Formats: sequence, C-alpha cells, structure tokens
Amino acid sequence: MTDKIKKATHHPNQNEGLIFEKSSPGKRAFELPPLDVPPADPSKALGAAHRHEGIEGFPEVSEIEVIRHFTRLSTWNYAIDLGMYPLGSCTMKYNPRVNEFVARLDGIATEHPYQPQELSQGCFKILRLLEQCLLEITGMDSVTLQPAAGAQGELTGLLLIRAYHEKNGNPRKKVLIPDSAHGTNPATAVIAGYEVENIKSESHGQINVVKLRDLVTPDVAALMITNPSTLGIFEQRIPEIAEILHADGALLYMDGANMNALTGITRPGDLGVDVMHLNLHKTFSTPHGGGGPGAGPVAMKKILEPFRPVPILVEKENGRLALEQVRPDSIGRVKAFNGNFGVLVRALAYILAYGPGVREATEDAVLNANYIRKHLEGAFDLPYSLPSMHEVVFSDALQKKNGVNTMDIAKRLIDYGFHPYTTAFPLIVPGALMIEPTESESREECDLFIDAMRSIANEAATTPELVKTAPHTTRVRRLDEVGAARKPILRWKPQGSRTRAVD
Amino acid sequence: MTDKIKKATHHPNQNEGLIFEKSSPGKRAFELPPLDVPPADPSKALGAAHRHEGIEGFPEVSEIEVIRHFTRLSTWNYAIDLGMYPLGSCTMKYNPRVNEFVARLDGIATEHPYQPQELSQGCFKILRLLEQCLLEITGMDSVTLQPAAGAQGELTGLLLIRAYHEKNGNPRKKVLIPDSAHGTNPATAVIAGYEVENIKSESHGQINVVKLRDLVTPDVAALMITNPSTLGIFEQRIPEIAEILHADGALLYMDGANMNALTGITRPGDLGVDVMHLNLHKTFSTPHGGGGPGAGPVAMKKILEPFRPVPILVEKENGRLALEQVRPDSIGRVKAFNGNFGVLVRALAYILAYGPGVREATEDAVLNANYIRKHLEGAFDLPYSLPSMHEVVFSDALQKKNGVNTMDIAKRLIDYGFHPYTTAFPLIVPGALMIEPTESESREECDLFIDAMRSIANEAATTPELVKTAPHTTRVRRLDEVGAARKPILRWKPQGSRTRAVD
Amino acid sequence: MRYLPKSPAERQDMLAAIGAKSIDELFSSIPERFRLREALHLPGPLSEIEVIDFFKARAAENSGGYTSFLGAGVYNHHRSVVTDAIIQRGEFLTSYTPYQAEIAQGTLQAIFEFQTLMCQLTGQEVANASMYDGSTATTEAVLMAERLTGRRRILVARSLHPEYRDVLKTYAKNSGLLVEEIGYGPAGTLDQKALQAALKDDVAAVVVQSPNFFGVIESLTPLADAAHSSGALLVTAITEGVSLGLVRPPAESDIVAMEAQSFGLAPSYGGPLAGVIASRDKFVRQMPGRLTGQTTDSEGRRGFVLTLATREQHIRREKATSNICTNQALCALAATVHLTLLGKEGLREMAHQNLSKAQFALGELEKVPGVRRAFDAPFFNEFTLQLPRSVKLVNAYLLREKIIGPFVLGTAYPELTKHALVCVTETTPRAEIERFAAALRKALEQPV
Amino acid sequence: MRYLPKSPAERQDMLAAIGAKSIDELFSSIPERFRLREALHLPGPLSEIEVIDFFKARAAENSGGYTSFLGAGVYNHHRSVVTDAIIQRGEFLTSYTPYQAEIAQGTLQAIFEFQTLMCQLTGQEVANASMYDGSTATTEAVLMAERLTGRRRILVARSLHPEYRDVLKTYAKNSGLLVEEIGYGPAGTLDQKALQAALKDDVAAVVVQSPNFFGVIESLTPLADAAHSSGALLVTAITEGVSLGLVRPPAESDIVAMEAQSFGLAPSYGGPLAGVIASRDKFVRQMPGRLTGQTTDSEGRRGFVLTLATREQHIRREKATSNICTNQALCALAATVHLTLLGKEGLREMAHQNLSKAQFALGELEKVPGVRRAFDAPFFNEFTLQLPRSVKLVNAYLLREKIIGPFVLGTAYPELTKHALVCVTETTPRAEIERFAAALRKALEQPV
Ligand SMILES: Cc1ncc(COP(=O)(O)O)c(C=O)c1O
Ligand SMILES: Cc1ncc(COP(=O)(O)O)c(C=O)c1O
Repeated sequence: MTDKIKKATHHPNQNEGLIFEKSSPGKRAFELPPLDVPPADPSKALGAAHRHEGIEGFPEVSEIEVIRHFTRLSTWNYAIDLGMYPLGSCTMKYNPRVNEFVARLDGIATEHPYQPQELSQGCFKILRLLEQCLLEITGMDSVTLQPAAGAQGELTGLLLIRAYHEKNGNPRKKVLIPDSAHGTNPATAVIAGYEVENIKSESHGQINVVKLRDLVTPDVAALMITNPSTLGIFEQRIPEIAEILHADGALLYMDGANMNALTGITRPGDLGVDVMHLNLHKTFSTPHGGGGPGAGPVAMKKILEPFRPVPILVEKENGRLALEQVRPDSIGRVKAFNGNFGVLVRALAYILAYGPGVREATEDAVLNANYIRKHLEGAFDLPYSLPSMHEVVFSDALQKKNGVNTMDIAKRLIDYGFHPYTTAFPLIVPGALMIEPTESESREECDLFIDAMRSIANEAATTPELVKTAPHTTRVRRLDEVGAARKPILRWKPQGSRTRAVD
Repeated sequence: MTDKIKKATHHPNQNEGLIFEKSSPGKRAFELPPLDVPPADPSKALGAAHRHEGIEGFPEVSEIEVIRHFTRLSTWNYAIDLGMYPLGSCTMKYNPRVNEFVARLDGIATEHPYQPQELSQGCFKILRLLEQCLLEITGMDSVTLQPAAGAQGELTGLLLIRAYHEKNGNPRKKVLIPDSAHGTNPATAVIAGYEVENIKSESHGQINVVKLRDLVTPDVAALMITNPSTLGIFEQRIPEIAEILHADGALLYMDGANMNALTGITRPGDLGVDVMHLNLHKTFSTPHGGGGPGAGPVAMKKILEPFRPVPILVEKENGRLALEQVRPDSIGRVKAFNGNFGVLVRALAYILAYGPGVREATEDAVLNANYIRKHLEGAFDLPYSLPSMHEVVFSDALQKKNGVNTMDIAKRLIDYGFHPYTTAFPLIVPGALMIEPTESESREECDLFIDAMRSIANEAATTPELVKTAPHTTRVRRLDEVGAARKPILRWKPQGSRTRAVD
Repeated sequence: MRYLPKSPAERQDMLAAIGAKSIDELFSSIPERFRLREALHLPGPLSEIEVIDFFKARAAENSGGYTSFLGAGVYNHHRSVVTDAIIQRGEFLTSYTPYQAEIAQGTLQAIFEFQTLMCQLTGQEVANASMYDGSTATTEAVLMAERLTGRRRILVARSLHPEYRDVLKTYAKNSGLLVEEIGYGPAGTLDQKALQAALKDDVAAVVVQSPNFFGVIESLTPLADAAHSSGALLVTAITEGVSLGLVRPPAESDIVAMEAQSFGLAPSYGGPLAGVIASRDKFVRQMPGRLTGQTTDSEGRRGFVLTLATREQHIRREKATSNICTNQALCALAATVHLTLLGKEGLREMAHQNLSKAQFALGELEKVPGVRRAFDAPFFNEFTLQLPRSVKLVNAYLLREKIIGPFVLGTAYPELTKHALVCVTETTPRAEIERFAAALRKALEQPV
Repeated sequence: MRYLPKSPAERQDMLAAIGAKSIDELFSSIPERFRLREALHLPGPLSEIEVIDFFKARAAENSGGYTSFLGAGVYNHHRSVVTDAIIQRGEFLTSYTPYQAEIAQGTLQAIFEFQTLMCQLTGQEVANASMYDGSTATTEAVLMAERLTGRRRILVARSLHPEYRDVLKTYAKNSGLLVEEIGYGPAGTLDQKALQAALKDDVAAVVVQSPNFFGVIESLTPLADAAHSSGALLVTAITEGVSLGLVRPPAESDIVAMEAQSFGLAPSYGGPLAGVIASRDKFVRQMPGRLTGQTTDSEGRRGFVLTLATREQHIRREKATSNICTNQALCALAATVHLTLLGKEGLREMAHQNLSKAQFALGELEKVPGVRRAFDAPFFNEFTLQLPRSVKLVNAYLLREKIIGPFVLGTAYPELTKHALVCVTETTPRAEIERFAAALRKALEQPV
C-alpha cells in the first residue's frame, strides 16, 4: 500500500463459501422447545397437500457455522459504521444505536396489527407524534405514514393527485418530470396511469420557467420536482413554478429525498408544494440495511386530505386514538397493515433526539458539501456552478482526457478507504460524481476524503492505468457484470456449474 | 496471496488513530437527561476536594466517532466468531449468543449485591442450580462460586488446603508442582504462603509415581496437578497419586483448566482429587472478551467444606435460599460481593442447553484433537506419544533445522487465516506447538487447518525465510517487543513522542 | 447537539475555508422570505435515556400480558437471538444497496443465498431480493402477469387476504386492469365452478392464496390447469411461509408472491415485513425488484453483483418493470439467517408443531357447545370457527380474560359475522389453548 | 446436539481417518473403572427459547419494580446502548488475551486507551489493563507496596469498604502481612491522630478509600504526607469512579486501586466488575496485571503489544508480581467506550448531577424528624444518616412501599446500628427521593 493511502490498510479476512456448500445432513442450529400437545399426523391432517420429503438443498448447519458464515460475510461490506459513505442522493448519515434498541422493545416489536385498538394506544401515540413532527417540518396540512419507501410515497402522492383531478372531473394525462430526476419518478408516474413528459433542465441546472409555462396545459396533472435538485441546487423559482401549475389546475409534487438540505431551514409547504414524500431512511436516519427497509410518508395540502390512503389515524371524542379503515374518497390501501411501523419508530426516535436542533444537522450537512466542493474545485470539473446545498455534483470531464471515467475514480476511492459517491445519475451530467457527505462526517473524515480525491485526480493524470484497474485492495476485483446479465446465475444449485471461490 | 492460502484473503480495513487524537473541545456523544433538582454548587459542597478544571486530555468526541473508532478497532482482531482459534489450554469454543442475551435481562444485570435477600431469590436459584450442576460434573461434595478466574480459584483451593492443615495443627510448607504446569500454579502457591517444589515429568510426559513417593513428606501440603496435563495427556495413575498423597496427609489439587477433556466421561471426584477449580470461561463457554472476565469455581471434598469462603448459599427451613456471610472456619472472603455473577449466569445457560449432552461436546473435542494429530504426525515432531485427549502438543524440532521455530510457524498461520496455537508453554517441550481445536470446529475447518499446517511445514523446508518473516498479510508486521519493554510507553500523552500511525 | 461530530471551532474553520461569513450564507440560494425565522416546534431534544423512557412508556400502553390467537397475515413464531446479533452488525445494518460490488460482497452473497432459499421453499426457479411485503408482492406479481400475457382481466380469490386485495385494487385502478373476485365454496377453498365460468382468453392471472385467508389449503394443481388451459397464469400468494415446511410447494404456480415475515421477523405492528416474488426462469426479465447474480472477477474468482438491472427504474425509468428502489433487504437478511438456523429439519419440525397445535386447538374448541369448524378442507395453523353468536361480542369477553381473541372475519366478509379465524403457532402454550377454550365456553354461557 | 458442528456421518469419517473404531476408544487412556457408565444427572437439554424462559422466570423473582437507595460499592448509573453494541461485536467478545499482537491490535489499542483514561482520571502516571475488582485491586496494591517497601505492616482505614478489608485479610493471612485498622473521626474521615500514632518505619502502606465507605471525602494530602514521612506508601481505593469528574484526583497517592463499575458496567449482582491499579512510572515493574505498550512494527508503524511480561506468572512463575492471568478485559473495554461516550464534559456533568441529587436528598431527608446527618465532611453521592431507630426495622417498612432502603451500616460496624448509608445517583428521579423521604417519615411514625 502506498504512503498516500492514509485511511485504509490491509487485513486478512476470512473466505467463506455459500452456506449450502457447508451443509451436511443431520447438523442443526436453532432447536425448538418440545411439543406439548399430541403430535399430528401430517399425511392425515394435510392429505394430498402434505410434502413428504424435506426441502431439497435446504441448509443443515450448526450455530457456530451460522455465526461465522454471516460474520465473515459482513466483513466484506463497507458501511457507515466504518467510514464515510458519500453516496449522493442517498443521505448515508449516522444511524443511532438507540433507535435500534427502542424498535426492538417488548411492546413495540411484539405488537400485532390486528390487536384491539384499546391495546394499541402506545403504537397510535407514536404514529400521531411522528405525523405531527413531519407536518411541522414540511409545513404541510396532512400526512400519511403508510408508504413503505420513497418510490411508494411517490405513487401514493400521484394517486392523491389523480384522485383530486378525478374528483374535479378529469384525471388528466401527463406528469412533467425534469431530466435530472431520479428513475423512480418516471417509473412511478406510469404506474399511476400517467404519461411522462421529460423537461430539459436549463444550462445552469434549474427549470426553465418560461418554457414550463408552455408545457403546462390542462392535460398536465402535475410536475414532479426534486428540491434541491439531484444536482444539489435549490430550485429558486419554485414558488413561481407552483403558481404556473396552479394557474392551470395542475399540482406540484416534490420528491423530498433531499430534505436533508432543508429541514429546519425552509418548508416545502411554504414554497407552494402540494404534496411530497419523505425518505425516512435518508433524512431521518433509519438504517439502509443493505437496501431497505425504508418508509416514505407523504405530506400534503388540505385539498388532498380527503384522498389519503387507509388506514387513517383519528382522535376519538374520548381522547383515544383509533385507526379508520374506510373513507369514501380514499385512494384505498397502498400496503397491508400499518406502514413500516418499526421504521417509523426509529425516525421518531431520531427527531426526538434532535428536537428543533434538526436545523443544525441540516447546517452541518450543507457545510460539509460546500467544504468538499471548495477543496475539489479545479481538481474536478464542476458542470453547474450555482451554490450547492447538501451535495455537490462534479463531472469526470477533466479525467476523461486520460481515459479515466467516474466509475474508475469511484473504484479507486475504495483503495483509499472510502465508499464511492453516486455515479449512476443525474443523467444530465455525463460522467457524474455526485457527492453527499451528510452532517455525520467529521472535519477529519472530510479532509481525508478531499486528500484522497485530489490524489486520485493526480493519479488520473500521471498513472491513469492505476485508476482504471482499481480497486487493487479488495478481496474481489472488478466483477464481470456483462457476463452476469448475459447468462444469469441467480441461485445456487446442488450440481450447478461453479467457479472457484476466492483464494 | 498465493493459491495455497484458501481461508484468508485481503480486504481494505480502516485505519484509526487513538481516540485522544480525534478529540476536539465541545464535541459530545452521550448526554444526560436534564437535572430535576436544584444544581449544587460544587465548590461549596466539596470545598478543597473540588476539582475545578476538567480532566486534562480526556476525550471529546461525537457518537459516530465512538462507533467508528471501536468498530474499526474491532476489525483488527481475530476471534472465535471469525474462525478457528486453537490456543492450547485456552479452550476457545463457541460462545452462544443466547448466553449474552440472558445475562443482560432486566432482573439479572440490574440486581444490586446488597438488595434484600427476599428480593434475590432468582439470583440465588441460579447460583444454587449452577452449584448442583458443577458438583454433578466434577463428582465433588461442595463448591464455591466466588473466585473470579482460574488463578483465583487456585488460590482459593490452596487456602482451603492450608486451612485444613492448620486445623489439623500444621499448615505444612510445600506444594509440589509438575514442570509442565501453567504459570499460575507456582505463582499462586507463593501467595498462599507455600514454597514451590517443581517435579520433573517422566520422559513419556506423566508423573513418575515412584519418585513422587520420595517427594511426599509431612512438609508437603498438596500436589497441584493438571489433568489431562498441559501435554493433553491423561494422568493415568492419578488414583495412585492420590493415595500416595493421602497416605502422608497431603491433598491432591487438580487444575481443572482441561475439564473439556473429561466432562461427562469421568469425574475428578471419583479419581481421588480433593479440590479443583473450573475455568467457566474455558470449559463452560463464557466468552473470553479479549482477556476476561472469567469465573473459577472451586469444587472440593467434604473435608474441605468447613473452610469455604463466604458468602455461602444455604437453604433455609422455609425453603428459601439465603447467603451467609459468617462461618467460623471459613478462609474468609476472596472477592467482594457474589462472584462474577454475570459469568455464572452464562455458564449455567451453557450447561442447560446441553444437559447430559455435555458428554458429546467432550467427545467431539477429543475427536478433533486426535484428527489433527493424526494428520500432522510426521510433518511435525511429536515429543510425547501417549494418547492425546482434547489437545495435542507438537514441537518445532523438525523445522528448527531450517531455523524456523514455533513462533514463526504461528505467525505464518495467521497468513493462512487462523489464529495461532499456544507457543508459550508447556515449558517441558522446547518449541511447543500446543493445539486445542475444541469441539466447536467443523470438519471443514479442521481440514483447512491441517492443510495450512502441512503447507507451512513444507514452506519451512523449502522457503524458510517466508515463514520467518511472517505474517505478511496483517495491517502491522511483527512488533518490536523488546523495544516496547525497554522504554515502555504505557499511555498516550498530549505531547508524547509519536511514531507514525499505520499507513 | 446530538450526533453531530463537529466542535464549534471546527465549524468556524470550515466556514472560513469556504469563504463564508456565516452558516446562513450557505443557504442564500433559498429566497429570504421562505427561510424560517424561528425554530421548529418539535418536542425534544431528548437524551438517549429519555428516548428510551419515552418508548418504554408507549410500549406499556400496548398489549403486554395478553395471549393472542391472531394470525391473518402476521404470525408469532420463535426467533433466535442469533438473527438479531447478525443483522445488528454495523456492516449489514448501515450499508446501502450493494451498488459497489467489490465492497458489498457480504450483502450480495447473502441476497444470493436468500434468493436460493426462496426458490427451494416455493419450488420455483428464480426469486428476487425482496418486495415491500406480501401485499405489494402480490400486486407486482399480477402486474408481471399482465406484462407476460398482454391481458388485463384478473381473477382474484375472495379468500385472498382482504388487505392484499385492497392493495391490488389501488394499483390496478389506473393500470387498466379489471379485477374480478371469485368466491369460495363450502370447504373454504376457491369455487372452481365460478372460476371456470369466469376464465376466458382475456384473463392474465388467477390469484389465490394458500393456505388461504380462512386457513385452508388450496389444491393448486387443478387451479393451475384451469388457468393454463385458457392461457392465464396462476399467481399464488403465501402469507404463512412456515407452512412450506410441511405443505407441498406451489411449484405448479407461475408466480409466487410470498410474505417472509414468518421467517424470523417480529410482527412489529405490521411492518417492516418482507415480500418476495418467485417465478420461472423464462419469466425473469419481467420480474420486478432487485436480483443478485453470480459472476467472476477479473481474476476468475467467484463473486456476486446486482444484475439484470435493465428491468429497473434507475436504468429504464418509465419503462421499468416496477418503480421499486429501496426494498426490505435487512428483513430478507434476517429471514436468511433465521432459515439457515432452522435448517431443513428445523423448518419441518416448526411446521409440524404448528400443525399439531392447531389440530389440538381445534379439538379443544370444538368441544365447546355451539362451536363448529366452518370449513372442512385441510388447514395448517389457522382455521375458521363458526360461533353461535357475534365474534365481536365474544372477543370483548375474552379480552377481560387477558385473551386477544381470533380475527373477526365479519369485518372483511359481511356474510361471516359469526366466523372467527383462529391462529395457533408453536409459540402458543398448550395451557393457553386450554384457557382459551375454557374462556370461550364461559363467554358463550354469558347472557347476550 | 446443541452447538456441535458435526453431522453423524462426519464423526464416523473422522474416526475412520484416525483409525479408531469408536469414540470410546479415544478415551482408552482413562482407566475403564473410572469412566462414567451413565449419563450425568443434569437438567436439560433446553432449547434457546427454554433457556430464555428459565432466566426470565428467575429474573422475575428478583427486585423488579423497587426503587433502590443502595450504593456501598456498586452504583446505578446511566449506560448507553452504544457500549453494549460495541462490546457485543464478536471481534471483541470472542477473542482471547491479545498474545498474538498482529491480529489483536483492536483489543490492544483499546487497552492502551483504557490505561490512558485511568491515568487521566486518577492523576497517576501508569495504569494496568485491569484486576478482578476493586477489592482484589486494593489487596494487590497492598502487596505491591509490600514489595516496594520491603515492609509488612499495613494500616487500613476502618472506613475502607468492609468487603475490601475482608479480602485483604484473606490474602494477607499467609503473606506475613500485619493488617491493623485505623478508626474514623467525628467527621467520618480517617482518625489522623490514630494514624500518626500507628505510623512507624515498619509500615508498608496506609490504605484509605475516598469517598470512603461512609460517603465522605478524605483529605489525601495530609495522609500522603504522614505516610511518606515514615517511608510508607499511600494506597487509595476508589469505589465510586464518577466522583473523579468533580473531586480532586488522588494524585498524591502512590498507588490507586479503583473499581471501574461506575463506568458503564451493570451492577450484575456484584460481578463482573473491573478493578484497576494506577501508580507512578517508577513503580511499574512491581505492578501486577497486564500492561499494553506502544511500539513499532518492522516497518516503523505504530502498534501495541503486551509488555513488561517479566512481571507476570506465565514468565516468572513463582516469582511473579501476582498470579492474575484472566482479568476483566471486556469490562475494561466497556468502561473505555462508556468514558469516551461521556467525554470530558459528560463525566463532569454526571458527577455534578450526582452531587446535586445527593445534596437534594440530604435536604429532604433531614427534614424528617429525628433524622440527622451523621458525619459532616463533604460527600459526593453517598451520605450517612443517623436515624432514631434501627435501620433494619425502617428498611422493612420501606420495602412494603417498594423502596429498597439504604445500606445498613450496622452489619459491618456494630457501633452504627442506627446509621444508614444513602446513595443517590443521577438515575434517581426527584420524585422517588421525595417518596423515600415521605416513606421514611411514615416509617418513623410507626409504633416500634
Ligand atoms: C431523489 C430520489 N428520489 C426517489 C428515491 C426513491 O426512494 P426509495 O429508494 O425510498 O424508494 C431516491 C432514492 O433512492 C432518490 O434519491
Ligand atoms: C492450565 C491452566 N491453569 C490455570 C490457568 C489460569 O486460569 P485463569 O486465566 O482463569 O486465571 C490457565 C489459563 O489461562 C490454564 O491454561
């Protein structure tokens, strides 16, 4: 390892095959207490439905092998608990341990969604308080906690918009989406039954308000905007945009994935937004867990309230809380049961820990992004120069000259001990480096990151091959993704063709 | 990494300075609930004892930095949860997770040693059941759970012996200890006020019974024997040894560190042993935690019972349990409060999980050791050829010819993905390789270990330098132990001389 | 302030480095008039101890101390502390979707193992990395069937979980799908005659659940045959995965939508759970959700990557198979660990205990005068009872005995107000079953 | 069988490889007649769930639901869930003593940090990696003083924790040490006149505790001066480490023996706790226990190793400074994490809250007729009350009010049967203090 790589070093870690490859008949791990009733005869009880044989290939291993297997696997991951994870748009912030603790309490984790409401007042109070906090933070009038993630929040929001228009006689046809938007926006619009009309961003990265005027017709149901945009830039003319839409009866949807730039500073409700989702697994620190679970509450203005999905939490005359399952104008149910309750618990724990101080988290997030921007300007091309909020997007234009692209730089960052930034979007920046440090990074970690990035910029100029073949320190090197997609192997099979394990 | 190293691979891990080096004034992690009484004036309340200044150099860091600091540090450790840890004499077996869970229950972890006995019946029942289990396993008459570790168990045992002899009019002078014994045996004897007389093992590794007869005089208080010995060999003539001692009024102490070879198969009490300790952190699977805590209960025959340390658990007439703090003949108190209660809880959980099946654990432990012995014989010198029990001791005699010693082989094992075996003793084997796999190793892991050891034997013959300079894959290479002891740096200092951190 | 790793001096230094005079300057692109002038009205800040106290107080307002006979889509099963120890390792808990495969092999290999387990359980050939839950998995399975067949009529069993049906309808409304319900027969299983009558060559999918919402097990083979003979696909929803330890897998189904909650996930008031879609290899390119595939690295070593991403929203945008992005990865990991701990024999044994306890419970409850089993098809760990009076009234009585009574079928099926869906798992002690039977007897002896 | 990773077939294969016909053959070196013919009579085997149920049942037989005013060497302080999350990482939990430094740098660096924290807290120059607990640390400190001075008389304050004194006596008995006790004066502090009288040039150590067992803080400087002037060492025991956040460190002591339980360790019915010995650099070679030192590797990088092992039993055997081997490493790690979480300000604030609550409690309790403060030297979070009647009787009454009353000093000090040692920490809510005062008032109003 070279001297310039300060943050990472080598360590031997344990190889590990697939769990199925460790299986041997008769090994057991978790055992059950003995049966305290007469054993049933399955063939008699189940008849033709009885599965006589055991499940073929199912693992048979011992407890220590399970512990080792997953512990070893875990060591192959990078994680927030290990270091900076500046994935733009993903808001990889610290996930407080106390949140995990409270979500697992008896009386929280143990509750059944159909238990009597009089025995669910604790759950209800949690939901109600979280609703109130989110309304205060967003400046909206009403909220649903049902959606399981951001994308489902988007769908819920668009269904609310659709129901609203339908109630007004016409669901309308189109949803306008800027070309910088996240992929879920257009994908969602289609499920909600809308056509997508992409709108091109201005050269400075914002929406062209003049052109927008032309695009907004009575066919347009809504504009889905991300604010700050995925470029990390605040849409300054958002109140005007809202007016343009409203003038034609269309509504403004805000993708709230970037609320980490706004919380405590400004409120979408005050900016003219009609409906928005929040990603609690971003802004409100519930852990990503390798891809989920999340929660995507949707906050809305009064006009959309009648359409909220069921169940709906209401206060009874006696002061008790209750869930209502039927509402005449509701869009219906978007998910079984009561939202991702365990995730909601964590988000509330996070909000309670900060209180009004959430504003300071926002401030630090924006401070970190601007600090990094300041120190990397020049070393990397900055395609959009408007002020950055919580993230900064560079391009690989300078490095491309030497044949080094954003993915190469990202892979090289791994050697330096960092998780890469986001490379996949925004699509309007070819070769984007989308960097979101979040407020959770110390100055020390930011400085190390800046050092690493500058060093890589230098390598790209002087030893581009080194960067293009990175990472050099990981247990596997770059993987053949094309091969994986061409002839997909999506499960282990007892006699399946096997390549050799890492050695 | 070469092809022959199947079990380990490289992975970048995170560097990390000392926590003091990350400190910055004003950073906070854990905060307290607000004070709900009037704040005291410390200078008034404490007078001259008041410390006006904060503690110099004390860390000031945030919660995420704490999490990352210790998580990063943790990744530099090898552990049972990662792989085989065949430290001879240490019995590094699987530490069940459920034991950690029960030790942390409210009502277990929360109890105060001075709470009323009527509110401690749950604790008492745990202690009583563990006592009963240990008596059944050892075949002894009485037990104390007080000692905090094996060494303190040894001391307790010798103090019992001393008290017994004193009661009989003469504490006697000497304790006989075989040269193969663990270092705590002689160190303990001295604290108990005895002289140590080392006895030389026979060439086949057992005690010379004929010579023993000569050594046992009325000056001898006891013989401390380890069985199986630290060579992993069962002392076959132990009943005879006991008789020889008893004939002269001396007692037989057994170091029970190796009970993992005997549990469920034979009982020291039946073999003539008068008193012994158990290492619950070995045989009974309480985690070593990087060096402790442990527990070293002492089991004894009836003749020693009157001398047990206080407190003593007794059953009252009403069936309730109670702790007695005063006993006329007691050796007194060896430790404050009630033993390492949390460790005792884990050990009981372990015993309950197996029940009489502990025998099978013993069988597998002995099976593993013999399997490894079988496959390494020839590749390594076996100085004592009597049957092995739970561990096997080789020597580096064959490798020494090429200048490779046991420590070199141990360090090279690290490159292969294993924790080394014990190198430090038994002293009677120059260049010992003391290998104890325990029952927790699967056949797969044993096979990989055997492969690695054979491969290293081969390297020692063909490329000895490779072995002598190992490990080659760790974040630090061999450390300068001589320098560390010559000019000890035992704490961080703000302006202390610093060498560069790993890069 | 909580969780922030900067000292005041560091903030000042960083601002100076940027060349900003104050933090406010960094927010200058937000029009002045929209910037909040006062602090948000939020409770807190609370210390860690206060946060814990708050949630403990809420927990105490819930159902502690009651024995429950509820299932209906969320099941109480034994869980090992090992599972929690694994999923709380920061390396799993605090990592993102494994986009950078080289430093996410842990998550990727675990997903690959999850996909394999789900295939083994369901008898299908391919399974995805998870959906939000069983309800959205079922809906997405239907949308998948629509794409595969190009047809739009959907025949859904009324014995499919009522909330799953609701979700399907919400999604279907604007996708141009026509959802029709098919009733159940006297055995509690799908009314096959009604199905035959409704099956035309415009039907994309027949959707059933097994064990169904009444607890009874559907015979899937005739249903598959019927569906296939008119060119439709059979979509099978499974809410109680433990049944697969003893019940024939839905191998003849074309798409399986499963809820994995029973595999080591806490009920957690209904979420987060974990849905899965499993299907046939040939349908994989129409599958929603993430997939992990095996591949090799540049040195020929086995490794894993997210694959077939051209189905997904981040590549295909409006042409994606689904809009799902964040899924239920950690729940899927928990299920993987749990099933690995249970293993082949353990799952079978758990299933057998459920079956035995449910049989025992039925026997005890049938002894209560006036109580009878409503449907006679085989069942697993849930069964429907017909009571001589309203279940709501009975449950109110049971509650006083610290028993949370069975699910009131009348809330979803107006024709079944005297019908109760009883769930008994391996976690229900025999003594509690007996206590329930005794309490039920007393309840029915009360004057109305 | 639980926890064993072998299948029956694997066992057979391995036996065959060894050339043994049966498992029994492997035990042939144990004389036949001593081999157990029947299974041990042990309860179990229990499944994981049953193990948990067993301990939950025992836990329920303990003190849940009571408020306690006990300290006396074991203290209730707030602990962060972060500490537990760290020490439960398998890499820390399941590793051995760091003998192989290259793969134990995590444990070694953490110990080095622990040693540093202990020095900072105590004002000493060097601290070890841990002892069993405060009682054995105190004893080992005395043995260390004996080695350093070559003297054998030990003067021990009667206000040293009674159990610590007991342990010292147990060890001293056969080491030829003469232990004499020095009483306390009316302020509750060491009787300095008695000390002066007893101090001769054969005294190895003067042993005091501060805050002492009555809760009052000793003035260490005059004690150190007195000890030093006759060539003895001052050994200071500290049972309540949190006091060091606000109380002057025992820098003038020669050896400090501290109990670290207050730094994030659960009371756990009295163990495992963690003792520490801290002292002066010049005395390090007579210190007992493990020490971690900083060094460099063959490439010049900083690293840590166990050092000065020539003091220890595994090298020196009968000449070792102590027989300690296994210590309380994981507890020391917990203390390290806990103190790092608290930090400079946090520890100070915690100490201040203890002081404030104890002051408040004293004020409330002194209002109860007949109750008076027994000693008037400054105290931290414990103080001694003199009651108008036996503390045992009062406590019996309090218990009915769900209050675990103060420590009964009479059990260890026959002259103090009406004296109670009250402990109040930051965890004791004001309302509970008030309830205690009210209950005490009522208790004293009861007819005797
Ligand atoms: C800008 C933006 N919008 C929407 C989403 C989708 O949210 P989710 O992954 O929670 O479905 C994401 C995150 O992935 C995002 O970054
Ligand atoms: C044979 C033997 N005896 C005694 C001991 C000392 O036990 P402890 O470390 O628990 O004090 C050990 C272990 O370290 C040992 O291996």
